[in-house]
Amino acid sequence: MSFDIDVSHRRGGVVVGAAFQSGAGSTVLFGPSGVGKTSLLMMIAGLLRPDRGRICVAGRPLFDADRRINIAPEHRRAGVVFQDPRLFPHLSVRRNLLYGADGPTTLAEIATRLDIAHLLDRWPRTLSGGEARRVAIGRALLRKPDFLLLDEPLSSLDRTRREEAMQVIERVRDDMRLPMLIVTHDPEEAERLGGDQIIRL
Amino acid sequence: MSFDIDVSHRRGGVVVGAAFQSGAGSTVLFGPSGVGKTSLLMMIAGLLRPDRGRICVAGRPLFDADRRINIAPEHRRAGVVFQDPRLFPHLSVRRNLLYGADGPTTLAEIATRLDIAHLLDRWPRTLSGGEARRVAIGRALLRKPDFLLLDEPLSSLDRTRREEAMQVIERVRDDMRLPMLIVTHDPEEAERLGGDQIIRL
Amino acid sequence: MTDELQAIVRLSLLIGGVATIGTLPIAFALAWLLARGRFPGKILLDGIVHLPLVVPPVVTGWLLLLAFAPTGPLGNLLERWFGVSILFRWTGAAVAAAIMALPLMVRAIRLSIEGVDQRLEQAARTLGAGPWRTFATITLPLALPGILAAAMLGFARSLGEFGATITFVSNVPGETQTLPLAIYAALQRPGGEAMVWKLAAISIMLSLVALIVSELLGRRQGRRLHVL
Amino acid sequence: MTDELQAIVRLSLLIGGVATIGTLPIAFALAWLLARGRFPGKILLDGIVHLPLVVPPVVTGWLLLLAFAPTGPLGNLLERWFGVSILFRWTGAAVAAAIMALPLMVRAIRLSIEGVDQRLEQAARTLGAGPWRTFATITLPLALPGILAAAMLGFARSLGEFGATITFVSNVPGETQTLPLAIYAALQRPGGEAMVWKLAAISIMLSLVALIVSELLGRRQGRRLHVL
Amino acid sequence: AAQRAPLVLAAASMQEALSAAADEWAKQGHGRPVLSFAASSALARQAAAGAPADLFLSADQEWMDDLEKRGLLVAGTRADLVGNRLVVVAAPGQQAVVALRGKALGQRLAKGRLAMADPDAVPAGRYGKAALGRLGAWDTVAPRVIRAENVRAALALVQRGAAPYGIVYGTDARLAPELRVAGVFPPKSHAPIVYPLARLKSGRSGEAEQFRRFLLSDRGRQIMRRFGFTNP
Ligand SMILES: Nc1ncnc2c1ncn2[C@@H]1O[C@H](COP(=O)(O)OP(=O)(O)OP(=O)(O)O)[C@@H](O)[C@H]1O
Ligand SMILES: Nc1ncnc2c1ncn2[C@@H]1O[C@H](COP(=O)(O)OP(=O)(O)OP(=O)(O)O)[C@@H](O)[C@H]1O
Ligand code: MOO
Ligand SMILES: [Mg+2]
Ligand SMILES: [Mg+2]
Repeated sequence: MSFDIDVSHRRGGVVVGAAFQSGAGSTVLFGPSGVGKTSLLMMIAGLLRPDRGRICVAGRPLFDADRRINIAPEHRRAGVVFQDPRLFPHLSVRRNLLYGADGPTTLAEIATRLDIAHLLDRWPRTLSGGEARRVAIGRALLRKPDFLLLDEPLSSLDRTRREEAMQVIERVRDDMRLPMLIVTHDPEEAERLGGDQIIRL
Repeated sequence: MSFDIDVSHRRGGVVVGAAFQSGAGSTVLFGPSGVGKTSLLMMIAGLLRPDRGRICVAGRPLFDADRRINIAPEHRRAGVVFQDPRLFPHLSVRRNLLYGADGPTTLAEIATRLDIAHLLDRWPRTLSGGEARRVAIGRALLRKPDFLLLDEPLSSLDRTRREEAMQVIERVRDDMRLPMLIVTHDPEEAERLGGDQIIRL
Repeated sequence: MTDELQAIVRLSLLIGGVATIGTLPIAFALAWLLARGRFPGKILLDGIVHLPLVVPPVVTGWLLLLAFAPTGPLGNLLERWFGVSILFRWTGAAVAAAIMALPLMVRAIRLSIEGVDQRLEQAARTLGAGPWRTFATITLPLALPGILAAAMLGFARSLGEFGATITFVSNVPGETQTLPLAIYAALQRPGGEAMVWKLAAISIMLSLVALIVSELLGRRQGRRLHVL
Repeated sequence: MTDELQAIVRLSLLIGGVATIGTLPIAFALAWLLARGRFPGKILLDGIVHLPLVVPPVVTGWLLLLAFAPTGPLGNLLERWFGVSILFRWTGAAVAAAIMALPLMVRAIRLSIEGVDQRLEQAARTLGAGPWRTFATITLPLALPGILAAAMLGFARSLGEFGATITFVSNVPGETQTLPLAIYAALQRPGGEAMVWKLAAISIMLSLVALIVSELLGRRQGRRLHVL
Repeated sequence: AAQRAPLVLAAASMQEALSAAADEWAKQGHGRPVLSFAASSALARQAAAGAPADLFLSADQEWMDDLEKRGLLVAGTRADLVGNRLVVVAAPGQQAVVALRGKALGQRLAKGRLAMADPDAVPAGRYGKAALGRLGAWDTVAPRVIRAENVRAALALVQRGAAPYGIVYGTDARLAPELRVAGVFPPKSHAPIVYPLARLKSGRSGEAEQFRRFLLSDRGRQIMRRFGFTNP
């Protein structure tokens, strides 16, 4: 089982959360704006503490309120693409990409596939919206994560770049057989990346 | 003629810019990531000074390097939705929406149509990605602009919200006959909002 | 608290308050210039603003004395235009406190102006706000935590100012004898320790109150700006 | 410049440098606690840190004297454990300068830590960086402009420190006689003005150099962070 | 109409004595004079800048000379108010009597320090340096000297045990009963220690002259003596 999740968390007046289990490969998270998709991803990444419940990814318990398990975010080995790029403004694109990497082994390959090889020596603030998004995807992949959490990773990308990025993600999913949770509003994207595992919040 | 534009600007190593004229109604700006769509919108809004050329919207010259015309951004009467929401963090959602408005006349209507009426008393940092985007759209519309510049306004919105926002924008376009320049990567959106006026960069 | 003590405290608060409030707009203008301006001689201006920090207070006091003496350039002007002199007056003590507080206030405000995201100012401009309205409704409130910190720093520094004050406007009870000067006087008396402790306790309490107020105001402001 | 002057300048730089560098980590730790910590008594800690700013320098010097005198609690310890005394030594002057500079440095650093976007720190955590690496590679560099400003402020303040130094470690030529103390001595003599001007010019120049260096470093750092 | 009370600029070491005199004066039905105590140098500079003060009471002649040269004194009003003695005080536990002539003091100090006001700037220090020089003690003592900002700071250093011995005025020593006077400098070993008083031209009070005379009167001097000052 990839994701085995049952959590809830009170934010302001509303309670967000979800309970689902999903099989190997990727799972798509679908739901209206404000329903709590980002919150759920943050809980799985370890950045938002659930009020109750448990989180288990690929058989590894990451959080369990009852058993007092709460793995620190840096030990969860998640590859997270945030809804906003969150690039480090004081590091070059290259050093952003390598921040979580063990070595520069696959930098060139991933940079080429995401069409950001020409941007490596630039500063984040000079990137266009789509360029920043691709760097954020690259950074999460280069970390060699155990699983991926992608919050609308392909928004603000044009057709070609979207296709390229989607192929990179698919390769990671298929070659490395990584569990993957993807938030998207695009049915076509959902279909292709999630197959039949679609969770509606 | 809605937009009559011929500008260029050097950014780092590349020169971005465009030259086109478009008729009444809305025009869609289409092009790969990093080609200069956002830069062009910033030039029309008056936030980035072109190195050369001229900008004329609905017959009004906003910038002309040769005639030394350069209207200040606050007098261009543009309604801008930026690629990132850029909400004012120290103002409530309500005061964000009303920041450029003459009076609260249409606040309730637009808030309802954009499904943000329940968020009016919240602070921007508590909004989800799609909620913030809708507030940004509402803020630009409430300014009662002479023309609209929308940088991927519907990304990160789910189907329903996207449909609602699209209808609001269409109404503004049709009822008030506002010139409108929209950046989008979605062909369906392009088709519906831009009709046949599609500029490819 | 005796009447005499009360008078000293009132005077200190008056001088500190006037110095802080009077300096705030000047400090803000300078901070703005230094944060946003691009002009030749900017580093020089920065240097001049910092002088009261490096030059020993007694020297600052002495220079103020030279400037505001009846024959000095500023004293002469004040005398001719308004017929007043600030020598030996509480106004002079406020001037000394203000000058000593200025560099601290400018630094704090400058840091916070530099922290304001200029893309928000751009958004305000497109919403029809001219440079002034943008400044008043976006830049100023976003820089407010720093401005509060600056006011607090300035007030605290004013309450503690000693060297420049005693050199410039002397140690006149009821007019220029602030808490630090009274403490100094007590410290000069062998056996004056009890008085020193009492006065020091009062000035510590005053500044703690100022601190707590600015801290609470700053928190209220900060809560809105920062992601929890 | 005469040998004597050179010695004074060297001593001032030594004391200012040691005070600044020594205080920086302490100031940073305190600023961190105040910016990020949530603990009871936080405002109290804030207040204590600010004390040297409000309490007149002579009183601070006097308190230091009480503490470090051979019979004082700290002086006693130093004497027994290490067999040293910092009274009348340049190390004592550095301690006085450090204490006076501390509140300024804490404020500047605190403002810049509060300005660091914590969402970036979160991103670093998901990329495998533990709290320490996150701190060293994200928080620290992003707060660097403020830290530079703090170091510069602290250094300038140390160069100008007078009241606490002379009260605590007196005016020993070659050991504790820094520029301000030399200036003060010259100011005590009728006709000492020429010497005052010369010494003041030197201290102004020193701090302008420090200022320009920190300004240029800060700019280089700032360029990366801010949208032009 | 109520008379405007005089503003007196006075050397810090006169604090207790002059305050007592002012109280006495006020008891006689006058407005209490306003007294501003600071270092003589600071006060002299303020007077020289034309600050509106009525009387100046300096701790030494030099600053008064300076003002006189500048023509800021009302002619004929300068007079020496009081005199003082210079003594060596010893911290508790130190040998209570020490010879001031020759190397005795230097040897007694050994590794300890001698606290005194700055011998190159502050009056008390200059007197001390001159006296030690005349007595042949300066050369051995000089390396052990701690220069304080003023006499009272030097006194505090001895009181705190930071220095075993200190050179202060006789009046200061009286205010610190826990310290012993270990030696008194012979008056001939230094220039006479006198506190000159004069009226300033910038003064605005009508009572300044009267108060000046009161201070110089027998009654005034009697009060000064109570605090250990001598006749000039
Ligand atoms: N300061 C700069 N230095 C160098 N290059 C820059 C700078 N600012 C922008 N650019 C480049 O200018 C180009 C145009 O950027 P712009 O943001 O207009 O692209 P865009 O068409 O909006 O792209 P997207 O669809 O990804 O948002 C990009 O290639 C970007 O990298
Ligand atoms: N501090 C807060 N106070 C009140 N409500 C909050 C707070 N933080 C988040 N929320 C609310 O929690 C809900 C879930 O937010 P979340 O960001 O998870 O939504 P989402 O599903 O990712 O939406 P989107 O598709 O728009 O990004 C939203 O309704 C949001 O307004
Ligand atoms: O002016 Mo004083 O009283 O010698 O220190
Ligand atoms: Mg979201
Ligand atoms: Mg763009």
